[in-house]
Amino acid sequence: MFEAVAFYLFAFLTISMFYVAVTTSQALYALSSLAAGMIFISAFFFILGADFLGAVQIVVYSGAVMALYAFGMMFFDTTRDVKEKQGNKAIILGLSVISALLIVVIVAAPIVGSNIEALYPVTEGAGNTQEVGMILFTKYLVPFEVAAVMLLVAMIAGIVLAGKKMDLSLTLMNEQEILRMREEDKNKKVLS
Amino acid sequence: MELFLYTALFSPLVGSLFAALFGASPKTKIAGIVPSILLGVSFLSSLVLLVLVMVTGHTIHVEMMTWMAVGDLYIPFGFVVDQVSVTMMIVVTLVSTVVHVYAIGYMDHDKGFNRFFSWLSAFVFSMMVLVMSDNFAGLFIGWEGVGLCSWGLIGFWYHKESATWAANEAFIMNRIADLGMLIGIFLVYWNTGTLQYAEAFAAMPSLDTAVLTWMGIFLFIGAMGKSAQFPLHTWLADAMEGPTPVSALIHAATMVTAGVYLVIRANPLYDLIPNVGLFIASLGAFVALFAASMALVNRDMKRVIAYSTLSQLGYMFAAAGLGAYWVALFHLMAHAFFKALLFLGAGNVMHAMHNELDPFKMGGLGKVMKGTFIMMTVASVALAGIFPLAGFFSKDLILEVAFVEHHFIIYTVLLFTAGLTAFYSFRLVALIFHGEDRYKHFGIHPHEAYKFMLVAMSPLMLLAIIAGAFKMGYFNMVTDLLPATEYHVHSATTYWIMTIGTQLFVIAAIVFAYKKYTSKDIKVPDGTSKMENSFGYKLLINQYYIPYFYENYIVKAYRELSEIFWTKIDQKIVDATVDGIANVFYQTGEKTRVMQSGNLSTMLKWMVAGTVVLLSLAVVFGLAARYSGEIKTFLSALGV
Amino acid sequence: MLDHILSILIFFPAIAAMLGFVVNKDSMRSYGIAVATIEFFLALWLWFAFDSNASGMQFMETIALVPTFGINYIVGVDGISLFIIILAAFFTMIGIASLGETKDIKNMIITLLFLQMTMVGVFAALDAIVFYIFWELSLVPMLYIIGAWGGPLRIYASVKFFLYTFTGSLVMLVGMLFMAYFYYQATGQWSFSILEWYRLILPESFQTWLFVAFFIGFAIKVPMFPFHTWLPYAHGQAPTIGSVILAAILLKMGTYAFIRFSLPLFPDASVYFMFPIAILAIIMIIYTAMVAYAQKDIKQVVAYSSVSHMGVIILGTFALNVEGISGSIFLMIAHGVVSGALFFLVGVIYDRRHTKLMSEFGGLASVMPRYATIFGLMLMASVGLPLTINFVGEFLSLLGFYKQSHILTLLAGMAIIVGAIYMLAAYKKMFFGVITNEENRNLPDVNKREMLALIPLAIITVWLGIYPKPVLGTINTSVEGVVQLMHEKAISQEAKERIPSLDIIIKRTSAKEAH
Amino acid sequence: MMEIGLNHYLVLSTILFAIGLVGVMRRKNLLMLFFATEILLNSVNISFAAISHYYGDLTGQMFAFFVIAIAASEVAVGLGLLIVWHKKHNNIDLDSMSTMRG
Repeated sequence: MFEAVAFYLFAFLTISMFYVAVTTSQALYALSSLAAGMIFISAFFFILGADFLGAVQIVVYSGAVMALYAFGMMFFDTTRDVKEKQGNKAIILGLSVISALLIVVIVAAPIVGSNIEALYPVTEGAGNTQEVGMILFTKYLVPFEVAAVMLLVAMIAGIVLAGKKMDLSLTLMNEQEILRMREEDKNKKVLS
Repeated sequence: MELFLYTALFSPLVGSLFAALFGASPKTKIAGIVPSILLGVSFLSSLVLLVLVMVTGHTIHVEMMTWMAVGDLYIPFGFVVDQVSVTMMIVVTLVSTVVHVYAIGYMDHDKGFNRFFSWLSAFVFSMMVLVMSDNFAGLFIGWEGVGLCSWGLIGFWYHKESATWAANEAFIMNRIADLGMLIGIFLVYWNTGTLQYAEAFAAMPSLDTAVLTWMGIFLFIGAMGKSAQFPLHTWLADAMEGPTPVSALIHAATMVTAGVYLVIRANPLYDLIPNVGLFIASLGAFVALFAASMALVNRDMKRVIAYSTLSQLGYMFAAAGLGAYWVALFHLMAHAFFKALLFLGAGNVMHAMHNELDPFKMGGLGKVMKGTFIMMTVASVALAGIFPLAGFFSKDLILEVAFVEHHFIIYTVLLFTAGLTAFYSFRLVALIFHGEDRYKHFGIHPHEAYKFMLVAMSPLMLLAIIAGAFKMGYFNMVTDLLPATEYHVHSATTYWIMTIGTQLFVIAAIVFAYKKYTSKDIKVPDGTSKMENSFGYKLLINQYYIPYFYENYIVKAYRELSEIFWTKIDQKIVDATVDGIANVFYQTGEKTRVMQSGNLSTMLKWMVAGTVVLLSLAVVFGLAARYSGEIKTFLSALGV
Repeated sequence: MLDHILSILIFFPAIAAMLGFVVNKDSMRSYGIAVATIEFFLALWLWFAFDSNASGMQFMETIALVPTFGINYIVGVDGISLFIIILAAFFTMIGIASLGETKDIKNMIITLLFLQMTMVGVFAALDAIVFYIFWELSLVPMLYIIGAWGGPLRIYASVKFFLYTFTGSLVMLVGMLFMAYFYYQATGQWSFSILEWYRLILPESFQTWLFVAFFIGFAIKVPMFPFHTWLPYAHGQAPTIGSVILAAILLKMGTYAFIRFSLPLFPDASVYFMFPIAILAIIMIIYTAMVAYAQKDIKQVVAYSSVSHMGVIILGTFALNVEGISGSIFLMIAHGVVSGALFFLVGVIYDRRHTKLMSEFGGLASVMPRYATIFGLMLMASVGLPLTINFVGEFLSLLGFYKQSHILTLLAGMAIIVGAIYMLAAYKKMFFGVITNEENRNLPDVNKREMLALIPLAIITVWLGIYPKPVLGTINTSVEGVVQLMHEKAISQEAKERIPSLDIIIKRTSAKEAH
Repeated sequence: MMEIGLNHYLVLSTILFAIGLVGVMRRKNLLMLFFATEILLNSVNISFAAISHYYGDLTGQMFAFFVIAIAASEVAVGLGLLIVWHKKHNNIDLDSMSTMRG
């Protein structure tokens, strides 16, 4: 009973948050609603007994990713609207709904369900975190390490990409300076 | 003896190659003399072989080398000298020697002198291969070889449109017949397993009559082309575009008789299928009359003689078709002599008249060209079949054959044709040599030909006169090989009535021709006289409208159909389909490149669309896999 | 060295071509001639060392490439492929030797040498994948030759040539892969070796489908009606040398492949499809001959005549008996020589007048007598006059097919009529009559360099017409092997009857010899 | 209705996924595009966790972890690129990115 109530509640909240995120024209609203949606999603993880995953979700998404976005947004002129010229909305909606339906058909089809067997059954008497740790550091050790390296690479890449001309601030420069800088960039033919 | 065989066979080839060496250089007498001498050698060798065959009765058979040997098929270059082929060899080499010598004079002023002798000797070689070969394939080599040389020689004056046209016509028409011949050869091979005459003929009696009939028909189709039988006859008259010696040698004496030779050679086959034989005889009789009728009115000297040749070939086929092979061969021989003589005489006249061919524009030439006059008269008498010249013995015999075999219609037709023959021959003689000197109106000063040309012709004249004397000796010789049927009319009275009656009929025709065409008021026809406007005359002068029909309904149709095939079908349908398929892809690409607008948002939309497609496919296949049993039942219920 | 002669024959020109990049431009021609001549003599040596009494493959070499999937480099030669290889070497040699003033002669010679590698490779390959690789590679140099040295429409022509044949061969590739898969199913091992495929007896339904797959690839290459339209464009636009090689060798790949793959692998399907293919062949013969007659351009006449003659080759191949198949192989060589020579001859006049329209000519016989003579000889060979090389092949092909069908042979025999019609008409238009065009009055006759190409071809034309035995005998031995194999493999009763057993032939021949 | 099963979670996940797709297709602002991508990833994570739970198998959770890791790196690199782009062109409009036009 509690589970059902919680599920429907959080489902409603998540959907509405995400709906706001994709429809609003204000980047800040979108960011905030997205962050909220992320946290609501972690609620599902807790309901499903994946406590560690839920924690990670909150930490990584709401903490790291959203913070990153927030910092990123500082570089942009978020107050300025991006002109969002829309094409045919029916197509967009239609495609989304059809694909959603198809996915439901495929995933919820009984043939899929009956074929799945537990490869790493839940160990009795151990907490979720413990189980995750056991599997992550045995069977998935190599992917885990690779993921770590990937994160490192991504971090360095992010720094390198974003860090160029960190000493300059577009918001503090006037138009001429910006234009001149762009010209120089073009002449140098630097990638990106 | 093989030495003589090879000498007879290959010396014309050597002569041809020798003359060909001078092909590109200006005229040299030597290019004419050497081939002539070599042909003389060939003739002498043939003569030796003839004597040998006649005296000993032996035949010579050599196998020079293998030509084709594949699977079951084995074709050698084999040559045989037997009674039939040696007769042909004598005829061929003799006439061609004479013609060669004659041509040295005739072609004197021609730029292509050397080329001419090369072609002419090559022709003789091909003809020798044709008659000497011991198998059908070898025959076919010669058959096509003479066709080629005939093409080269008809179109010898290649700058003349009419000559090259006639050459191509002759070649193509012969090719049509050759296809029949080829099919005949295939039939022989697949049914008897060999192409050697001896073995193939030995195997034939055990074959089914239907097969034999087809064989006979197809081989005869081949013969029809080469011997210009109806309906493939038009090329022969047009072939007169070639130099006159060529007409004498190829289109009178030798090549056109190849068809007759084939039927004679294949006598064991035709003996087994008398129905086809009767057809051949009937066609022969028809062609004899048909060609003679066209000769009656024609105003081209050479064409008249050509039609006469055609008519005589009809006689030969009539005889051969009725099973009188030796008679046919005898007439072939006799005809070769006097017809060649006639042509060469016509050549002299042409030379004298500066290539004028209309006999109405001549007249009275007998006074200026005594030698030619005598020779042509002799030849015409022989052609008409007056006793005791060669034509009498051979042609009368054919009439007798038809009579004895109780084919009275054929007999009547041939008899009537004999009268026509006499008429048109002497119409020609009368118009050319007698009457007023009409040529003077055209400012021509005729002169007699070179002496040596007349001397060269003389053997032919001699033979045209005396060939009949060889009849018994010839009969004894060839009947070793050919069926020795003697044709005697049962009662002596009937025989005499027939012979004398025929003679009188023929003489009457001659007299009539003389009467009509030596009179003083003969004018060059100008298309106004009543006769010229009559339907019969028009029909005959236009050759029964057959060339017209061919030109308009076959040649033209072929040309137009080709054009349609190319422009309409090949370009508009076949190629357009290919290009159309290519265009579909091209257009698809052209249309879909809009997708690649470079706009990320559009691309994302397409990506989702693609996902949808893939997902639907997954659903469809998943469902199909799950419900495959039910689908199969459903489909089978529908009857798929 | 003799053990590896085939590999040498294949790769020597390619290596020489690569070295050719560093050769000086001025000495390139002599370099090319030298390489091609060496190659030709190697090919002659191959013939000399070839045992003409053995029907199987000789000089076989095997190098494993992908053993897991049974892909090996296997080459070998038998009587069927031997002469085409020699012909390829020969034509490359005289082709390079007679090259006129061409731009980028260095690239041209290098391309030709690469082309030679692919040509020899196709005819020597005994592994389907290797065969396929060479088959496709041969398109590239040809594409380049047409595209770089061709006429005004060269891009269209070369792309059409490439895409058309490429599409066909992809279908063929699918067939090959399935064949290998079937082999795997049957034996548990992968193999692309043609000789091993020969041992396999396929069910009739498989044969039918595979036959069709292979047929599409081969038919486009041949080219059979209605897949022939790329050829006139390719010929029309290609430079002389390109046309010569295309007509003489590349087209033969299709017909050769029929004999190498279709017949022995699918004997029942071959019998099943015999009549439909024969009808296509007859359409090819008569229809394209008529189209040739309608052409205004002499090169197009020769191009369409090629298609027409290929029809006879196809017909002979599908006679399915020793006479027909031997005849068709011989006709491949004959057609190579004759049509190659005809394209050379067209090139001669094109070099002088830069036009190929027949209406521009007329009366050439008196200006260029030697040219007219050689053209006349080749024309007569093309219409299949006895004692020329074409006749032997045509005669045997038709003779062979006559066993299968009388009526169809009669129709196919129209080849000798329609062939004569367009050829004589073309000859008449070009050589006979009076000179109407003043430009033609002072044309130089064939020069020495052109003679270098034409005289050998003329000699071969006559020599093999009179004495085909050295070639025909060798072909015959190998073909007997193929026919026997087909007879043994045939499943259906009809196929057994249509394809004669060799035993009967041997019996009859020995009886004849005894006689 | 009251008993929450796997299908409930899957449907939820699909709805979120659809919302994400709408965002992906609809937004022209690159930043918003990134947000939509995050939604897509999260919706999948829900499925993983749910499947993991209902089948008693931890593999689903493992995948969810890796998805989160990938999302994190994607954000890092993506934002970096975005900043560079913005510096260069002074906008983050999707329609302005058309250098790939064919």
